[in-house]
Order: sequence, then C-alpha cells, then structure tokens
Amino acid sequence: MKFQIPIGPQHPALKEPISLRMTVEGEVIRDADIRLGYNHRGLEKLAEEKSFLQNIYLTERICGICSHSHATCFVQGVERLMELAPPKRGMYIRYLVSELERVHSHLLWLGVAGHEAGFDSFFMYTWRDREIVMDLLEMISGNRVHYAINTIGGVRRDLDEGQKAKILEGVAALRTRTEYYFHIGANEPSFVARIAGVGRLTKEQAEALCAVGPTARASGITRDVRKDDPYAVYDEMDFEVGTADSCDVLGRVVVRVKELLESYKIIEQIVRKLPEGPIVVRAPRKAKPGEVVSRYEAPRGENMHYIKSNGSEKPERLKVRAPTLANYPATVEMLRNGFIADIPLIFAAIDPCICCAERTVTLVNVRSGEETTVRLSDLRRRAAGRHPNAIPKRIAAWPL
Amino acid sequence: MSDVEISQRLQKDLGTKALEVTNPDRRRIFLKVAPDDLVAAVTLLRDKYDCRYLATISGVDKGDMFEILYHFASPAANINVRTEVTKDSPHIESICTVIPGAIFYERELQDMFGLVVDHIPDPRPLVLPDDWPAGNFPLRKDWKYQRPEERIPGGKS
Amino acid sequence: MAALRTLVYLLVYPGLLFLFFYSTFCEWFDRKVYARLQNRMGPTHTGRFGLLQPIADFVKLMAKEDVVPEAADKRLFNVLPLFGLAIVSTAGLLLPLWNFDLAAPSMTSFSGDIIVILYLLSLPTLILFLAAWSSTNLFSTIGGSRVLTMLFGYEVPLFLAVLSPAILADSWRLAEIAAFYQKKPLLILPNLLGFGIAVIAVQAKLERTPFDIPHAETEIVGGTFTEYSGKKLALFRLMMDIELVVSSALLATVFLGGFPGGVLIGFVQFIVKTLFVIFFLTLLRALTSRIRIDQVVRFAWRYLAPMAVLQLLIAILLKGFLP
Amino acid sequence: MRIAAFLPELLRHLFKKTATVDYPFKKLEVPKDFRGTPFLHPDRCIVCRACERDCPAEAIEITAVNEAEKRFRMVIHNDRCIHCAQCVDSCPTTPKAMDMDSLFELADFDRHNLKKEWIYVRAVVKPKPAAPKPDAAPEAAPKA
Repeated sequence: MKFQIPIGPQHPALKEPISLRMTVEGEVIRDADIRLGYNHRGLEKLAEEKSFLQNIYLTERICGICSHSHATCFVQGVERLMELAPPKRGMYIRYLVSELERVHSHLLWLGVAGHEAGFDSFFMYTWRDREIVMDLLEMISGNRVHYAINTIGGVRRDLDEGQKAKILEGVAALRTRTEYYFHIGANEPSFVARIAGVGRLTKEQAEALCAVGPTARASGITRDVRKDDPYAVYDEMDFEVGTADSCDVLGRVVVRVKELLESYKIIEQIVRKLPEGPIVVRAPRKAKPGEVVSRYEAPRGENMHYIKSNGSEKPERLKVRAPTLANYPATVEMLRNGFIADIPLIFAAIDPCICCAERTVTLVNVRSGEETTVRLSDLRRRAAGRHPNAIPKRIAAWPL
Repeated sequence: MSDVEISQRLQKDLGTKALEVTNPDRRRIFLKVAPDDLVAAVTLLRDKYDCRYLATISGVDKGDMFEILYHFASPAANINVRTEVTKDSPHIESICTVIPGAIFYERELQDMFGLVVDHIPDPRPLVLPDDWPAGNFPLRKDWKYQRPEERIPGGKS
Repeated sequence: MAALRTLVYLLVYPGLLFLFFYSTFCEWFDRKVYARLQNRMGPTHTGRFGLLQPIADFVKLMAKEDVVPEAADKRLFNVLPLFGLAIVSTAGLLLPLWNFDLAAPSMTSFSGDIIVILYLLSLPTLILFLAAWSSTNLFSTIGGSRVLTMLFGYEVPLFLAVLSPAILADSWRLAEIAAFYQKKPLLILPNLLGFGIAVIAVQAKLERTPFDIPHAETEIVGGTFTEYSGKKLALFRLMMDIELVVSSALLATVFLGGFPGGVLIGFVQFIVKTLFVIFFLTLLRALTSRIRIDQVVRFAWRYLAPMAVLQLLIAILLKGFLP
Repeated sequence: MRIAAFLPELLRHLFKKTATVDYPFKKLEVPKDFRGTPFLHPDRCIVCRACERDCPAEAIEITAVNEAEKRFRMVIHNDRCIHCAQCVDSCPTTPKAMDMDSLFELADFDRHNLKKEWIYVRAVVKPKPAAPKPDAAPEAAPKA
C-alpha cells in the first residue's frame, strides 16, 4: 500500500518550515518531493533598497547559525568592489570568528544528529560544551548569535591579551571533548546502527547534483573553498580538508569531527600569529559600478554572493546562494529507498538551514490525495467558526 | 592552469561563440555567450574544464534585457557564464540535461524573474506560494513592494 | 467491614489513589535521574525538588482542550484511555502489596496470578495499537503498526525471562515465588541474566528509548498519540506511568525477592526495590539512541530470545539438582 | 564498538553540579562589552542623524519638536531594534551620544512600552580641534 506522508512544514524533526512529501510503502520511502517557500522573506529584493552598510546586518540575518558566514561573504565582495585592503589584524580577527562559528555550528549539528536519532544524552552533552565556544563568541563580539563584528574595511572590535588567553584555553578544552564525542559516536552500538550505511550518496551522484560542504566531502569529493580558492588569511594557515568515502551519515559525522579538529588548529594559529596594527580602514559609502563573485566556506558548504553595483550607495543586485539549497537535490536522492525512521537523520545530515514566504497553507486530503490551498485569512475564519464563543482577542492588524 | 591560460583556452575552444572573456579578479573569469550557445558552452566547461559543480544561477534585470549568470567552480578558477535574453521573449534552454543539479536554480529563476526555461524537467513553482498572482515576478526592477503602514495593536498614539 | 476493606483496597491502597501518587513520584524520579545523568536540573520548582511536577503536568493536561478528529472512530477513540488505565490498575492490584506478609499476602493473591499480571501487562500494547488505528492519522497508523511489530519482538523474551524464576521456585503465585527467594537468597544469582533480559523487554514494553519507536517524535510526530490531547492524553500518560510502576514492581517481586517484613519495612523495601529497577530503566534510556524497527525485531530474536531460552534451561537444570 | 560506551561519563555526572542555571532566579553575568539595548545621552547629541541614516532596522526616528528652540525628539523603537550597535559606531561625537547598556530581558506585553523617547535641546559642538566633523563617515571611528 502506497501512501503519502507530509513531513513539514510543521514537524518535530524540522526546526524550520519546509515541506517534504514522502511517498512511502510500509516503512520504505519510494519517492520524495521538496517544496520551499514557507520562509521566503524577499531578502534579495530588500537588499536592493538598503545601503551597503545596512546590508551587512541584513545578510547577517539570512541565517541564525552561520550568521557570520553570510555577512563575511558579503563584506568580502563589497571590499573588492570598493577596492579596499583591510588591515591584517582586522582580517585575522574576522576569520577567527569564522572558525569559532564553524566550531559552534558543527557542535550544534552533532547534538542535533543525536537528538534526531533519539540519543538525547549525546545531545545534552554536546550542547553543554558548545556553550564554551558560545561564551567565547559573546566575549569577542558582544552577542551570542549575531556577532555583527564585520564592517566594510575590517572588523568592529579588537582582541586583548586576556581574551586571547581565554580563546586558547577554551579551544584546548573543546579539543579533548570533541575527541571524546567522536569516540562515543563511533562506539555506541545503537547510534552507529542508526547512522552507518544510511542515506547513501555516491561520489558520481554528489558530483552530478552539485552537492557542497560536508555532504560532498563525505562522498569523497575534496571540495573546500578555503583550499580551492584561498581567500583572505587561509593561504597562510596550515590545515587539511577532512573527507570520508563511506558516503553515508556516519561519513558526514566523521567529516564534521575532522573539520572541528582542523578548526581548532586554525584558531590556535590565528591567535598565535595575530599581527599588531589597526583593525579597520575607512570605507567610502559608494562603490564603483562593477560586479563581483564572492565565495566563502560556511560550516554547511559553500556560500556564494554575487554583488552588482551601479555607482550608488545601494547594490544593484545581490544574489545569495546558501549551501543548503545546493544540497536539496542530493537529499531527495539520499531519501529514496530509505526507511521512514531515517528521514530526520538523512535530512539533518545536510545540516539544513531553511532560508526561504509564508502566505498559504496547503492541506492534503489524505483519503483522496487531492490538495487544497487555503489562504491564511480563510483559515482564521474557519477557526473563528469552530469556536464561536471564544473570547475575541484585541484586534491585531499585522502587515501581512 | 592560470587565469590567463584558461581565458585563452576558452577563447580558442569556443571561437566565435565566446562573445567576451574577461578576467577582472584573481580566479574569476566571466564568459559571455549567446543564449543559443549556452548548452554547448556548459557542456564544454563540464567536460574539458572540470566544471561539474554549478554553484548557482543568478538573474539580473537590466531594463529591457535579462542577464543570466551561471556560476561554475572548478578547482582552478571560478568561471561565470553570462548570457542575455530580451524581456519580450525571455526564453532560455534548460541545462539540466548537462548538470542535473541545476534544477532548483532554474525553478527559482522562473519564479523570481518570469523567465521561461525550456525543457525544464519540473516546472512547478519553488519558492513562491501556489496562490501567488500570475505575472508578478518579485525580482524584476519594475516590481515594487509597497510596504503597508505599520499598525501596532494596543493603540497608544 | 469486608465491603469497606474492598473499597479501600480498590480506591485507596493499593488501588487508584496510591498508584496515582506513586506513579507520579516514579515519573519524577525517572525525570530527575535522567536529567542528572545529563548534567541538567530536571524538575525543580513545583513542590519541593519539583516533586509535584508530574501532578502539575497531569492537571494541566486535564484542563486543556480535548480534540477528537472528525475521521476517527469516536467511541473507540474516547473509551480507550479509560480502558488502558483500568487494565494497568487491575494489574497493580495483583502485586503482593496489602500487608507485606508473604504468607498471607493480599486479597487477590491466587495461584497463577503471575500469568494474569503478564497478560494484563500485554493488553496496554493492544490498547495503544487500537488507539492509533482508531484515530486514522497517518502518523498514528504508522505508529500503530510499529507497536504491533515490536510486540512480536519483546513479548516472548519477557515471558520466558519472567517465568524461569517461577519454574525454579515451583510456583505460579507471586507471593510464593517471592517467599521462595527470601528463604534462599543465593538463588537470585542464577536469575540475573533473566533480570537483564526482563529489564530490556520491559523497556521495550514501556516504549522508552531505545525502543520509543512507536511514538518517535522526530520521525512520526507523536506516533500513537498524535491525535490525542487534553484529558485523554493525560490518562494515557498516567497509564504509562502506572505500567512503569507495575512492571518494575513485578520484576522486583520475581527477581529481587519481594517485599516482606510487615507494613513498615515491607513498604520501604517496595519503594527501594522498584526505584532500583526504575534506575536501570532510566540508565538504559540515557545510554542509548533510538533504533529502527527492523533492528528491534532482529535484536530481540537474535539475542534476547536465545538468552531467555538459556535462562530457562539454567533454571530447569538447577531445579533438577536442587533437593 | 563498545556496549554502553557512554556509561562512565553519565554516572560521573550523577552527583555533580549541573551545567544549567536555575534561570529566572539565578542569572549568568554578561560579558563586559555585551550589546544590549541602545539609549541616548541627550546632553551630547548634536542631531547629525547619522544613526538614523545607518540604522538597518529603521529603529531610530529623530523629529524636530521646535526648530527655533532647537528642540528635538528621538524615539528608539526597541521593538524593531536588532541590537547591532551600528548607531554607536556611527555616532560622531566624543564621548558618544549613543550608547548600549547590557539589558537583555526586554520582553513586554505591549509593543508601545518598548519605545523609548527623549526630548532634548541639541548639544553644541565644542570648538575642540580634535572633535570630528558631524558628517564624518561612520566607519571612521569604530570602537574609539
């Protein structure tokens, strides 16, 4: 018996709204379909109405986990357009925050993977230790999530000696913890049984479907913008690209742990080599007409911003490609012929960060399989009809 | 392979099909082709230049033209294929036969710019809602979103 | 007087009221230990050390809106939580809990009560399956089919594991089994393997991690309970809590020698021994991740069932050597 | 593979101090330079409107109450504020007129309570040689 189950837009395994339609046969998934748009905020249009400086904060809010990635990618591009050369110390601090963010993102992911597999103790412990890096980030930038440390031409905050010592101390503590979690993740039989051999994506498929980031690297593709196209400080750093060729969720765990260990290495190098000097240069408000493609290796894969300027203080066009979008075609492929129980793990394994408009609700009539689309206003009316005696709330008119 | 070598090889391989090859920045190569030569150029890039990875497709509204950029990345350089179609007949050929991973970007182009991607395997809307009024394409320059006045419930002032 | 005694027996002790309070305490204990194992605080503020938190949760759920899906089989859907609660409470009455004297245990003690209690403890699984099926939700349906699939995995090992001490004690009566092991405490040792198997099987019966597959929230939302809300969900949760108490008390009786020693010491023994079993259940929950349904069945038949048979063999052989 | 690989770690923490904090009753300290809520020192503001122009969230609004008396009204819409502290960076005065405090518990039942308002007389720029011009680019002085 084949039937369709809707995973999302509201589902406990998804922390953000996206709709996955699974055609299942018993416990086995036969086909999967992805529908986006539940979270589309029209950001690219909005960016055309804001100045370059304001857009830093806008791009930072594309994502909550890799906020620094998008802002850095944008700032890199704008600096190219304005022909600025940011000072060394500023660059070092900027990419120090980048690597700390990668650490925080990957630790978060490890916890989420544990939670999706029902391994809540693993989730609690990884997230406890993630607080170390969150505190470091808060100390450096003044905020836990949106660091807002980038500005055009450098960074906004400097590091002092005490902070440097604290970073080194925190990284040393995190390294031992990460090694321990790897030991648990690779040895706990019930966890390994859930992730090994699940969500297979061969190297050929990954290449054809343009997968990025840890998803691609776990399929044996050595693709890392930090190595392929070394931007800013990365050609001065000694690190390796972590890959695995098991092509499954276990491989993605291994890749992320390897990346964590490499990130610790980079952080230590940055802090030890931190040059003296200014942290920022003065930037003009306007950029010359031109275009630039800015690439950046975010924790989830490659970020790409295409910025076109027209000589004014606002960009003509800002195209943002977040890594998760690139991984969706691969996800559909991974889900096929898997078990229902593997949906959350496979989907979480690409570390989805769903940044995409919420105006309608789609109701699927299970019996007939037909879909009806209901506007939000209709839904509200239906709800009011169901509860005629409900106490009316104060009239709220939100700009919809 | 350095940027200059790649540019020269592109000029030679594509001949007259390459309308313009520029190299504005380190590892950034912009190649312009006519819309009819797009699939041929993409196939060549994939087979000979190790550009199996399509990063994204961006569209730009340039008044009476649409500019479409295909951002490819190889380990050596970032090659961006640029092509232009007129607003009157915004037709572009799908490259999904060459690069299957392009499907989401092409669907996004259709949604946001109202381009028609011919022979696209899956033409459903991707990001816009199902009841989005037809003929509205948000990223066109003539499409303006009028922000309604903000009204805060509670009413003081 | 006899009628009053029966009424007290049914409603106050060890009937509904005692089971309600003790099962909420056990839930608190489970949550607190689980939290401390994970370096968290657990319930803290409702009552001293958060002791009243499960009761507060229960009251909160009772006050919530109760939604019955239109497509559901309404009569079945409404009545199942009560049935489930009644069944596990009845099972609770069969435990040797009246005056903690194993010679004259309780009003309902009879030869063969271990079979009845095992039977009553497998009924909630059926209730859960019917609840899932009657709500007609897709996720519930999947959850329901998982409930039954899992039942075939753990039920046989549980029965074999629990029955082998009974065979060794040569009795089908809970109080007599307990009294036998009180007299010969060393004989508890050969049954330790059975105890391990029974703890794992009870974990599966109670649908707790790693066997929380039928209501795995990240996969199939709430599974069996997806459409349940308000009072019915509260009753279901209470049912699961009471089932936790009853099954851990059953294991304590059969494997750990029961609760003799009169009212005071017996009661303390009851508390300590059930909490001891629950601690193992909690530890197992904290230690593992959820496994897949096919892995459960494979694990049960490849490892649990043969080991349970081995346990049975040990019991039978030992019995041959004993005087 | 090891059965119960996590066991020692779990048991070790059974009687240890918890990592979590009993939040509304006990609070953690925020670091020194924490970006909380923006506020105005009305005696220092020269009404250059740099903060209003650069605010990415349009959360700052400056209007003239009385042009002749040079009285101005500034509203900070904390319900829109994204706490990026760009207003502090953009502020050209020394010491800065815009400042951040370290409050983070801003939730309220009414959005109107989140708006903060100051009515003040424009400060006069002291004729100090080092004083930056009011229209200086905001990036020039990040973190004095």
